[in-house]
Amino acid sequence: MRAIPIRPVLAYPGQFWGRRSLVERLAMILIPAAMVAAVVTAVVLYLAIPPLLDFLGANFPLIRFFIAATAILVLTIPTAFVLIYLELKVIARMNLRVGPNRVGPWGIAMSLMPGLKVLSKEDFTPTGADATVFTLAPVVTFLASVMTLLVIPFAPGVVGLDLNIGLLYFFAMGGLTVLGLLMAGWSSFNKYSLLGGLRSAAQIISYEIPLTLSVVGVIILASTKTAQTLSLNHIVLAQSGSALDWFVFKQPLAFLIFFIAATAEANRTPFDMTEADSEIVAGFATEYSGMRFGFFFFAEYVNVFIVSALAATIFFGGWNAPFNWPWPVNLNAFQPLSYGPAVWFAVAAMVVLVGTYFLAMVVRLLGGRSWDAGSALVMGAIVIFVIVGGVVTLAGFIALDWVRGIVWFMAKTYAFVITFVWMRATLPRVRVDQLMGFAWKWLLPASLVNLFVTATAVLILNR
Amino acid sequence: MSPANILPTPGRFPRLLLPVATLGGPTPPARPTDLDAAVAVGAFSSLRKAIDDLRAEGVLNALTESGMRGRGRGGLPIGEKWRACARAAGDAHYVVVNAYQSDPAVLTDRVLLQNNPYAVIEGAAIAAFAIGAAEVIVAVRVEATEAIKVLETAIAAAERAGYIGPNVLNSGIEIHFSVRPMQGSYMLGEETVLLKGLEGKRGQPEQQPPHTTTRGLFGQPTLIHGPQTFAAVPTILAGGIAGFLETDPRTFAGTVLVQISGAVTTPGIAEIPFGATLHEILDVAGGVPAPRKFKAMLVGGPSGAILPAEALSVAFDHESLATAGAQVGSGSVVVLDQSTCVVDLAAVLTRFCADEACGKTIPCRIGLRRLAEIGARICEGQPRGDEITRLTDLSADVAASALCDHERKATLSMLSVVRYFRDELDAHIVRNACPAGICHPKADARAGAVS
Amino acid sequence: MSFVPGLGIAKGMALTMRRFFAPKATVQYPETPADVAVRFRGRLQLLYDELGNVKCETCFQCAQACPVECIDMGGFDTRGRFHIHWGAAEQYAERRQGSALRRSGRPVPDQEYTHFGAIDLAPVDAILQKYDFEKTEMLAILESIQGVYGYLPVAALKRVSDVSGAPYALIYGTATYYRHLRFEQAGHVVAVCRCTACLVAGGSRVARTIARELGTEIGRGPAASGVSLEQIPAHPHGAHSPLVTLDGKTQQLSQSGAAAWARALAGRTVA
Amino acid sequence: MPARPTAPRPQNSRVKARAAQPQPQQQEPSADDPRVMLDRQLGTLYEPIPPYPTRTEREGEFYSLGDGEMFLNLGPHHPATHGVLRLVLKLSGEQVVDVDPVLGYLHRGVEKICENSDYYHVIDQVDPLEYVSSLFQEWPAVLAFEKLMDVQVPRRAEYIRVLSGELLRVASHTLFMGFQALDLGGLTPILYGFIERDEIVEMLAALTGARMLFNYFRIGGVNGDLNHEFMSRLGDWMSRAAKQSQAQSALLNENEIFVRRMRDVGVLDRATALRYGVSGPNLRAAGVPFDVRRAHPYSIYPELDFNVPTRDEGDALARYLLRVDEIRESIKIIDQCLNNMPDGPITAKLPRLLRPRPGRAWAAVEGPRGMQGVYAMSDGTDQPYRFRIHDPSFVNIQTVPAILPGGLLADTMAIVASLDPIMGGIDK
Amino acid sequence: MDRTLKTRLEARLGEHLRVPVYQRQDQTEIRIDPGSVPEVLRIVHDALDLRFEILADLAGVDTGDRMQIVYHLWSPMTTDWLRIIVDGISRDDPRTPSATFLWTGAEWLEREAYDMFGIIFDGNRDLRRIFMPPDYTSFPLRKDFLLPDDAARSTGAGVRHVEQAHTPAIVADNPAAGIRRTPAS
Repeated sequence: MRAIPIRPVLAYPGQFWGRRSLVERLAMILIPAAMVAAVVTAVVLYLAIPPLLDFLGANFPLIRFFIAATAILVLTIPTAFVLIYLELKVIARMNLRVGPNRVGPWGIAMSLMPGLKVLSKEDFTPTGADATVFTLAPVVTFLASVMTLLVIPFAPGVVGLDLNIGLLYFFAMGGLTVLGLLMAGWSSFNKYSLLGGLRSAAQIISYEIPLTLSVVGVIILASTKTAQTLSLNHIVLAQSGSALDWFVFKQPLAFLIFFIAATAEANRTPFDMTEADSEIVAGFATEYSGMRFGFFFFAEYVNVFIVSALAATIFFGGWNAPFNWPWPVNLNAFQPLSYGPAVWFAVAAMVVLVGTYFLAMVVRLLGGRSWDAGSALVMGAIVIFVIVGGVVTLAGFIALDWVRGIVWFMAKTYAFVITFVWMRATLPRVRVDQLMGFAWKWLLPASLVNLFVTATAVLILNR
Repeated sequence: MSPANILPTPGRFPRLLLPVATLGGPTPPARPTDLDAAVAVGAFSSLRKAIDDLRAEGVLNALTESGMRGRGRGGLPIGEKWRACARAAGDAHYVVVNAYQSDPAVLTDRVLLQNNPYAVIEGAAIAAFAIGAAEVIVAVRVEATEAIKVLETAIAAAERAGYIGPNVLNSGIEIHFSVRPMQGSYMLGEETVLLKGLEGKRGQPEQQPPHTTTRGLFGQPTLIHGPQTFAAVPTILAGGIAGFLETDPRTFAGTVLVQISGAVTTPGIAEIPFGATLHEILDVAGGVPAPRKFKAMLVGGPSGAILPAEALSVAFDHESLATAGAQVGSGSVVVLDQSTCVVDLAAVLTRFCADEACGKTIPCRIGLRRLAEIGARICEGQPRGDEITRLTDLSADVAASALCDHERKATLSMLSVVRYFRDELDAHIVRNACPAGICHPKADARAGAVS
Repeated sequence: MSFVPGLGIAKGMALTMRRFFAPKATVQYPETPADVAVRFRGRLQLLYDELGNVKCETCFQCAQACPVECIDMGGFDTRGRFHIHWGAAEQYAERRQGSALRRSGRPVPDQEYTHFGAIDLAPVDAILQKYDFEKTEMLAILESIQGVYGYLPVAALKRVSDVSGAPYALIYGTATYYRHLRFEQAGHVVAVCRCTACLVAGGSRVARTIARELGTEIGRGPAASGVSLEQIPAHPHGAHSPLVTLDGKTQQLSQSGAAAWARALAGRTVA
Repeated sequence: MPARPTAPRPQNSRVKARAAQPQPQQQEPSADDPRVMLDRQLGTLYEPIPPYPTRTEREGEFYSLGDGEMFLNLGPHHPATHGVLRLVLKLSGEQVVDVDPVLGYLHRGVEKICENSDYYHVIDQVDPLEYVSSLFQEWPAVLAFEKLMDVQVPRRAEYIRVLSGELLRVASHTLFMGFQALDLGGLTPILYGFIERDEIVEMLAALTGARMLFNYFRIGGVNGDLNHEFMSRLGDWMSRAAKQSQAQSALLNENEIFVRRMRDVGVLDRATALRYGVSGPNLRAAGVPFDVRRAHPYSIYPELDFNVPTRDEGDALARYLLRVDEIRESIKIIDQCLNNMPDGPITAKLPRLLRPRPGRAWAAVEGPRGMQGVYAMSDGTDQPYRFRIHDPSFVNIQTVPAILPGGLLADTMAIVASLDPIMGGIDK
Repeated sequence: MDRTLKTRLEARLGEHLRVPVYQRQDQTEIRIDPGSVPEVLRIVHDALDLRFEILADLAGVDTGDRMQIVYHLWSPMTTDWLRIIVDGISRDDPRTPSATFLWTGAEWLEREAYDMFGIIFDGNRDLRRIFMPPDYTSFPLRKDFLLPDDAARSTGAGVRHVEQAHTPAIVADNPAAGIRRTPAS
């Protein structure tokens, strides 16, 4: 039977733009824009460098603050993606499911997809909604929660702005998020969002008080060590030394209260009344879509990160290592810069190329037929980068103390994040009135008692 | 019985004993489209009589009493069919003349249209008047070019003369004729498939109740007959009921055209009254020439049956042929002599029916194909064990679940071989030998038994 | 509820942590096939018969019955005829919207179907004008299109479907049913007569040998050698039987001579 | 083709009808598709107050708002209403003052369809009603027809019916536990519920051929006999069935938050339950030991020994825990069925065309949600004259306006979930 | 077949029964007039030797020339189902007393009977349509219900083919033919 030649049918002509997929559209916009931007910045920098340098020299702190603020703002987005992916995978594992593993290797890109989806969806203002309040609400929520990161010390030198009233600033900003939720709830002209907004107001306000009171205990303890008791950096310094110096062992009840109040603050599971899916559909965010919903979505995950960061800083000694490294390492013999950039560049290239090729062979041997040459090489490259990265961080960990600080800080914070996700997987939702009753009848008296006990203890011991 | 008295046809229905040789020649002397000559002989008088005094009711009653039967495969009395179509409610009524002779070998309708178009036109006009239809469609094969030419000139002449057209015999009735050449599928011969073709749709038969008389073309009541049936109607109205009955009491009213071919001295088209025996038909064509001996007769076209010599006494009408396991079908009779292998012929005929099936019902589409494969296996000499039982069971199933006549009658050829030529079939299956020497490559290939 | 307040929650959390490390229940469906019960009634049946060819007869009953015209057929049917379906798979919505527009008579936005091979659509419009866009004249329309182009180009069929509002299944159903309508340009045509008289005279054996030599079946598309084998619709009176014609001219063939003739014919056209 | 006047071809009546339609006024083209016209009255767009004068006393009493009260439409498109149930809540703040359930969003007119289909066809018409446990919908239909035709069902068929029925009851209750937790916000129990239910449903697919709408019971028996695949899966499941349901309940039964949310919520006391005609677990949780398998024994239940668990509190937690106990009872029944499964035919001899004697028959069966009943009337022809289906969820949902007022909006979810309604059965 | 139940019923409800108690397999059937419904239900529910507490089902039936309401009741005192058929409700003005005074659960069952058959229950506080939209005009389960006529009245104005208003020939000339009038016993 002769095979009749089937003419290759081209894509549907006409409507050039309509036919392109999302990724192609983004590429066609972003790549030329990036090239133009690169050229422009190169020209500007070349022209403006000399006057720029002396301007910088003049008022360095302002510039430093400006850089820190943008860095934090920019860093929250990837942390949000990491948190989303973490939550997807952990809850799936606990549900005896495998979780996303199709989009990108091991489903890594799965957390990017909601971000892209939220970017490309139309953010629609419902009829009857109060437009200005409706658009401003997500901005208030997101910014309020992001700005609190400014004062959190990630590592010995690495902190946005070392305010001496850091803790007070932190709670002031934390309180603003509730304003955003209320604005969203009220302006969406939808009964469900109204209920969601009012619930969030009641919940966060009634948990604000035990939260702050539990932290006052820590402040009293910090006063024994440093003068600037509200500055987070000094609180962390107050906890230096071994793990036993951490405030959590001195303030177990305060930590418990803080943890429960923090879950309510971040609207996490036992207390996620504001976005109770089964009751009020999506709470205050019912009418939101597109990037506005994206802000709420990220704000929620950034909140989780912030609360766990604060818990790690105050109660678990921030960037302090649980135990000191027993063998002192002196590195003055090793002067990395002395060998000059050329040598480093050659070594790096050699390592990467040989590594990729060698690992590609290993992958082909182990993986068998299913791995064709191309993907084996890619896999080899990925693995070599991971190894090199590991070695560099390990070197940094040993050599530089701010790297060590960041590693310990991130370990503690993500331990808390995982506990929040673990609670979300397991626990059902508390009813609104039980939630309020628990805060006023149990947490508040407990935090007052804890305050009294710490105060008397400090007085007696330090006399 | 000499051919003369076999064909006592009253009046104008001319005898058409035309040996094949003359068919291809110029139109016979009497120019068929000469309206005046035809009117002189009495054309359109029945139409005038029907419109003026008989009225529609009268026409229907006359037809019912005559007991006239349709010439087509069904062979049902046409009186009730017309009355049902007249009574059926619908926006518009249609009359369709089914001159699409699907059997490739048979030319009877074409010859009738070429030689006597006015009889068909008048019959169709009477039908249109009786059921109140304003449109008559004549469906003809595209290959019958002269028949189309003759028919169109006849229609134009009749319209000019006022017998049909906007004002029929200035009685205010409107009857329009149109000739529709059709081609492309063997199944178009079947009623409902032809209607689908006229509607421009895929030609697949419809469930018969509701009959085409209530739901036909475009869902409206439609009356469909072959040209022979329409041609006989004027004779009935003109000659009156008696005209037919006294000619040959043992037959049904009217005569039918039969195409005789195969191993006969003068193959051609003969017009025989219903009820004439197969023997008479054989004699009309001059019997089998001397050196070859008569073996069997294929009656009914591709989905007909192969009858042996003993069955020659069977009368040529629907009921008695059905009892003999055959059918009137397309009106073709093929005479076979000793040189043809009956089993191979039956297998090939089933193969033809399987290929031509429209594929709507599964037993027809797949069942006939399996039957053809069984036939092919028997002919090639690799029969499986219980071929005959499987053959008969499968044929019974295919015929039982038939949606149209093609499926119901397609199995007749194999069944007739099993019934009448059992010994030859066993020769093939058991001894793997073909008495006629055609089937197996091993048999001594007698070159070109039939050129 | 146990007396220790947090115990119930702790037990629940312990269970989920245990399940975190337990083997998972997900079945990666496309990679590991789903183990469906033997007696499961949800299997697809209408696929292949024991000889391996597709059971579907492409009789278009389903396509014609589908209200949203989303059924689309392509490939070879049991009679070996190849159906070109509409080309690039339009999005479902577009066709749905398109056919709704078509049925309402408004023109469908995307007019030029050049990717099926550009043909001049003017004659098609003229033909449609002649039959005043009547769906019931579809057979006549298709025949006149074949008269103009020599075959039925898909672009012409789509044009007819758009302008006349006839559902695509009606057009395709009719085009594929009638034997004289073709989808490919017809090269040489060998026609064989299969009437009863020819069959008796051994016509089927001749047809079978020619089919084997040319490598095609009766009614199938053109064979590798560009020759297509057709069936003569009616046996012209007085013609010799078994009757074989090449592009209309009758050939004097006996059973034995047929094979050699066909092989020569196939050889000549291919070379 | 000569152009000639033909009879008018039949005009498309739909086109004529659409053209004749009067165009409604004050409309404007919508933004995204100018061809679609939207009418502009915004005001009445959102209010659930019916746009027509109130027709009955109850409707008038409900649709009159007090001060500080508002209406809230819960459904029909809502994540937690178990299908298309719409509850119009009258709220003052978060407190529910009154409820008016609105049904009919899933009404297919099954009873009318059954009146126009023959007796075999009725069985698969009845499956999609209670789609989570469809065997229990087929059972009363089949029992009623057997009563009409005085058919004696062989013992093996009865045992297979009980076996597959009880298996499906376990699957249905496991799913209920998952949905109850989902409505209270827990994400994991629903997954564990589906994993277990899938195991049982695969087993039933091996026996009956379908996973959800089985169409397995026949008048006078069942469709297919036990096969090896079903028995091996059943044996494997039985070995760990008890332990699995224990683990599942451990996750939630003692969880303080879960218990605080369910304790003393939606109390349905004994008197109101009887007055409303509630049946099944919801009634037994109110202390009334009415179980059709014991109260009006059918099939081979008299020979099986199992007890009917009852609780007295009648609140959502009691209903939940009662269903957990019922799973244990069903596993006991399955065990007994397996041990003394008799041999013999699985269907009675019946003519192909069923024409039962003219008469009436009522049959009821204990389904996972209550008493499933069928009242079949036959008039001697091959089509049932009247086919009345009684669904337990229809009556259970009727108690919602009685037990909901007083609770909070969050309790509505807990209470409706604890009643375990299936909208297919309610709307028929 | 609980024979004693028959005697107990005849003893209590002697004058209300229109036909003798009919018993078959596990069901006992009595027929009463619409007028005596409250009384019979009260007796059957309260009498100590009857105690039919649970209302299993309330169904509407259209037998072609008259309407019926069928109650199914269960009692701990007997193994039979009791079926009370309220017979003789006229087709054009179907009225019958409601059973909500004994079982509030009957409210929705009666709403469904009203929605499907048009039977009005005196005493039911909330007799509205339960499945059909509020502005629906016809009663679908009645035997003389014709989908095309109903659809033509509907706002959809019968766009689809099946909804086009046409009366099949058999019903056109004599409307009674449309109702399947086989005498259900």
